[in-house]
Amino acid sequence: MRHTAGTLLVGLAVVAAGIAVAMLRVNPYLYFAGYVILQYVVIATAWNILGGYGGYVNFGTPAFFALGAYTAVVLIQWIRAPLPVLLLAGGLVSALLGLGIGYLTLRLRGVFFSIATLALSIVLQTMIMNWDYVGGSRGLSVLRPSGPPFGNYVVFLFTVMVALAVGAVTVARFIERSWIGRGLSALRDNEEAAECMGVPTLRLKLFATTVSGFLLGVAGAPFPYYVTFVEPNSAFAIDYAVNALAMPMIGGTTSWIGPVIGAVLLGSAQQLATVTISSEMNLFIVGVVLVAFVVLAPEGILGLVRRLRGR
Amino acid sequence: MAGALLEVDGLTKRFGGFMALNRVTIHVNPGERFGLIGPNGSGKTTLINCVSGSLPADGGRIVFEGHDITSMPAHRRTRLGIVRSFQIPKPFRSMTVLENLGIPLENAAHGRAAEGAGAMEILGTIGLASKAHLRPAGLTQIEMRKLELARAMAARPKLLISDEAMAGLSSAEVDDILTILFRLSAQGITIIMIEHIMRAVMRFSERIVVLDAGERIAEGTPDEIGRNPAVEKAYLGE
Amino acid sequence: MNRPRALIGIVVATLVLIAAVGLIPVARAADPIRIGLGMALTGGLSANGKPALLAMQIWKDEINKKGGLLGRPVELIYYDDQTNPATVPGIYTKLLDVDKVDLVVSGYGTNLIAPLMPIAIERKLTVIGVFGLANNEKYKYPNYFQISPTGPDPATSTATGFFELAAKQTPKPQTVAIVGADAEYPQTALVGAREIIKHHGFKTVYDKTYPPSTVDYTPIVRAIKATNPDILFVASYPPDSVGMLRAAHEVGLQPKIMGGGMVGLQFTTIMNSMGSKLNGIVNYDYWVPEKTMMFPGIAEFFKEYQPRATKEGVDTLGYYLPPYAYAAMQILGDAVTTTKGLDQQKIADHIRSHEFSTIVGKVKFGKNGEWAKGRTLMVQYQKVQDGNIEQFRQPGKKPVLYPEELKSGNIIYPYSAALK
Amino acid sequence: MFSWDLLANAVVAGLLLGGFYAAVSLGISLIFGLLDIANIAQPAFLILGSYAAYVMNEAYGLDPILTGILFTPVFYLLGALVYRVYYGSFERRGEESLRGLVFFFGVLFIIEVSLSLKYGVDYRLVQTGYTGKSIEFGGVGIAFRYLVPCVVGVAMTIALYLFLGRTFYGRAIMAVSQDQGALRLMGADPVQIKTIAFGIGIAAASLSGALLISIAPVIPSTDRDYIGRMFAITVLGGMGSIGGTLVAAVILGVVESLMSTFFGPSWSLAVSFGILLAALAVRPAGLFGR
Repeated sequence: MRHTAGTLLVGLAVVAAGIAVAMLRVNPYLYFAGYVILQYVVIATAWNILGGYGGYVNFGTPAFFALGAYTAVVLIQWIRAPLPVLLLAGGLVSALLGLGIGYLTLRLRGVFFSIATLALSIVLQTMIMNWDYVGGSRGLSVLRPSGPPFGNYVVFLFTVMVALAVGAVTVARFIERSWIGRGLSALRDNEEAAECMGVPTLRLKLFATTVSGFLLGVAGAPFPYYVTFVEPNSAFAIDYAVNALAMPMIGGTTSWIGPVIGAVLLGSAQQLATVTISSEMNLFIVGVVLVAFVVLAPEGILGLVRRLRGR
Repeated sequence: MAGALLEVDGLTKRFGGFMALNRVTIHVNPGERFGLIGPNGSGKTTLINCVSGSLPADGGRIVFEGHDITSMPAHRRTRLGIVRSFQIPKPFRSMTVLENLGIPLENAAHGRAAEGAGAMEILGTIGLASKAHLRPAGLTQIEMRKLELARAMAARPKLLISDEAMAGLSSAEVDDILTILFRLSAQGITIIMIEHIMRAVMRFSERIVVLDAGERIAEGTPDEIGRNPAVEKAYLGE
Repeated sequence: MNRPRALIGIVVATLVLIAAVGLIPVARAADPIRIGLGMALTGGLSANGKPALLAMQIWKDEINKKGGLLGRPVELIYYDDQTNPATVPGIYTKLLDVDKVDLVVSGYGTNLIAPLMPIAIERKLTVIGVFGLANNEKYKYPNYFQISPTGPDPATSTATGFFELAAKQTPKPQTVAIVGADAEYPQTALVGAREIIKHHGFKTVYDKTYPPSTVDYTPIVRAIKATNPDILFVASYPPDSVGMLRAAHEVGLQPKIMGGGMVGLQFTTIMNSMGSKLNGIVNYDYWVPEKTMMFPGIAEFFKEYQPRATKEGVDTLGYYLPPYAYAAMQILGDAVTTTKGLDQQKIADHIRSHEFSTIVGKVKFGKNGEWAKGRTLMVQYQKVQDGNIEQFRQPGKKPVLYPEELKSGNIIYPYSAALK
Repeated sequence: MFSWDLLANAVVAGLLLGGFYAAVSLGISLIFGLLDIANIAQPAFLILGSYAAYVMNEAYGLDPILTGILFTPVFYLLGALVYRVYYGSFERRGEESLRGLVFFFGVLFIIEVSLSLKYGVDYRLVQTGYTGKSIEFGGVGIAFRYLVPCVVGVAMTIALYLFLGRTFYGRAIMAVSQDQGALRLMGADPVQIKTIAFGIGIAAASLSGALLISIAPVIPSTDRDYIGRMFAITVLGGMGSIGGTLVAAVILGVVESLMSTFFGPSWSLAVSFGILLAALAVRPAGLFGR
């Protein structure tokens, strides 16, 4: 109980700090960079619930993210729905897709599951590309609503993302410390043994894919207002798939803090590289860092820290 | 047969065109020490996979304590009290020995015991208490087998299915495991032992069923089985 | 429980670091005029983005040699947008708020200009767009200008000239097939084409799109051939331009006129390796070395551009995008010099109301910030030989057929005649 | 718009494309299908092969296929090296799956970016003597640009099939994927066998990359278009079944071609992957799975 209360307090503190930062009106660039990094915190955390805890590697992250974004686009086009509705709807539609891939796990394990999610992403992207209402392959400009509740719109979006990140991390932390998280670890280690030890594996997998899908969709929902222009290639960018996987790996997949560290480190490194050195070098560095990490620090930064402490 | 703990009735299982189990019927009574033997590929493991729920049956019926469990998912059978160990140990590698026991305690034992005490108690009786905080990678072969049994016990079984828990162990180690199984039996747990080590099965079982090529070919006390010519033929060929 | 605390330490330290680096503006010379932009230096559009950037750098170097603007040196600050629209808001915010640039120009391409529009509007910036198609149609922002000569109605700009040429031929072609990639530019061009086709009263016999990652174009071309069109209008990006063209040769598809909006056939590497297969194609273009296109200053520009491009490994001839990227900077520079300041509104008013002499000719902006009068060329590849890059530097290989006032050669019609 | 003539042409074009897809997928069929190594960097090696063919063609006018063959030893060594690193870092520690995947993602980026740093981002293509030429049999046209890769692809398939079935090392590779015990009985070292298999898989990318650039223009990031296709074909064909790979490749090729001809090319890729999804849901082991 003390833990939960503590988490809640920390969470509220972070949100408050986020709002304070928003109020301070520090350099606007930081909001943009911060938004992207926080978005990756949500994505990495969401991915890790299924991939890190449950051991099911989802290559289809872009599909979930884009589904959230495009659900928002549809609602904006249709009724100019307010942001909370977009978040909820984006999350729910993605959660539904998550539930769908959850049933795939009935038959598909390991790399087969990963490939199925990849295929899913391609099929979904083709559908979006051929749907004119959301701009098809030409993309669509989205006008931001005038008059955000406070600050300018980007500051507002940043604050929303702070709250989403805190929410996602809280959910992940809750799952990790409950019987659900322990059950997921058991099925990651050995699904058959877990089932035979009384773990309701199917229900846990469905839960994990749905929650993971929901969070990925929520991360995508504000995207149209952030970029103001949505087109399939950037909404379904392979970057999301790679980062969703790489960030938890770099941070450490066994704990909620791992994806957060990974997202903050890799996300800021990428932001920095974009505005300092060439992007080619940026990608190159991501490649080298990835290889170096998995070879030299297989348990991520968390593992490194643990090793340094001699545990 | 009224009063049986487990009734397997006309169980059939096919893999493609291959008939792995052909209308097999066995009954296991409460508290019994039951042996299941047969040559390689005779269908023993398939049978217990069907009983524990790892594989769906193609025909026949499985009844446990009067409930038809034929199409029940494995984890619910475990919760009812059918618990198995694996021939090749399948520990949860990312967890310590103690945490390994936590999974069944939390998921199958209906929270009947507080996690720490219950798990430590089991580890104590089985002789793994000193390894409680190690990961499975740090265990020896015999310790792995013991962990497998300990984890099964943590699920508070009414029926324990021990799948070749002694294969590859030394004679002293076999005795060690046998002692543990006898003690469990004394606590009132029904045990099905699948084993290749004849000495162990013969000593342990009150009743034995022999499978060959997916069919039940014999049933009886260890003595009767030992003298059965059909069994000898199945094992030695012609 | 102090493991998380240590880690939170790391996280905070990193955040502070990026805040620090993010807030330190890039090093600068003594009080220069800073012009900021994002440009596609990696990703799908980088093959054009890099030459465009080079052209802008050449302008900067030349203007600095002449003493800069308003007596101050000019500095270009650019970041790679990775051909990813999602990076654009961040890049321009950094340019404006951290690097404190005085002026901005857009990156290359419609998709990368689109996310810049709301920022420009919110901050009342003057923006010159580089090859954006109809970016301002939704916003109608008065301080946006666009440098490619697509004219007041960008969607139909490619199709207009192509179908006008087709309609003038005898015997007049009747049926038309249109095909294009599932991507931004081709889709817009197809929308325009459908409109123009209706206007001319042609009969459409085939109208389909294909995904950009298609490997084999033969089935598409064969399906088109089965409909036996007189006119084939293709709106494609570089890899599919090559794929369609090769498949057309293999299948023996010979409509009476073919081409239209094939991006990529203007690029040096592709022209060089496709060689004689280009013959007969009637395609849009923006600049070719024909006598009618020799505006003042353009020869000097290429004299500077081509050696540098060869050295940097970007488009060697540079006829497609670079002169226009350079012209965009010329216009911006002109406006700054004439208005004697960096006031965004004054600069925009000046650009809106004046005509400019640039290396791509006289430029006057009109509706939605597009060229007041469109000047999308239709050229035909004629007598092109294989494996000779030098031939493209001479006039005659790509004579201008349209518009009338810039015409420098005659169409070879039908297509099959040009293959001989 | 339907006609038998179109149908015949579409099927033939699909068969030819399928042969090329088989060439592209063979390497991954070996590495992923038989060795269970999810080498997601395989398409990057493919593009590396394309660039090798391009460079040799520009500099010496070499035919891309000749270059592809000439470079197989280089690629083989490269593959062996990558496998050794992979083995030392992951497989030996028994933690290959997830981390291995990330490792190969890293390799993919490194290759891709190295190429674009060295050769830029322009589309590169190669003209061969047979590009643009075609022959006709009773109304069915066959373009050499696809015929040659198809023939090479089928030849590669047959060669690999024979190698795996008829030679000592081939049988050892088959054994390594099924039964490590049997392998030890053969007196072979599993790591050495896997190194050889991995090397061959990468060497195949040299040749298939050369085929790729003789068909279509290539930029360093073209590899991303092939990740899905390669793995789809391998899985659809049944893991490690060389014949299955060819059949799956042909199915994908014919489906794409028929879709393009009759229904609208826009959906061809989605339909291919839809088939994969359906196949996985119904028969997870693929068409010819073990």
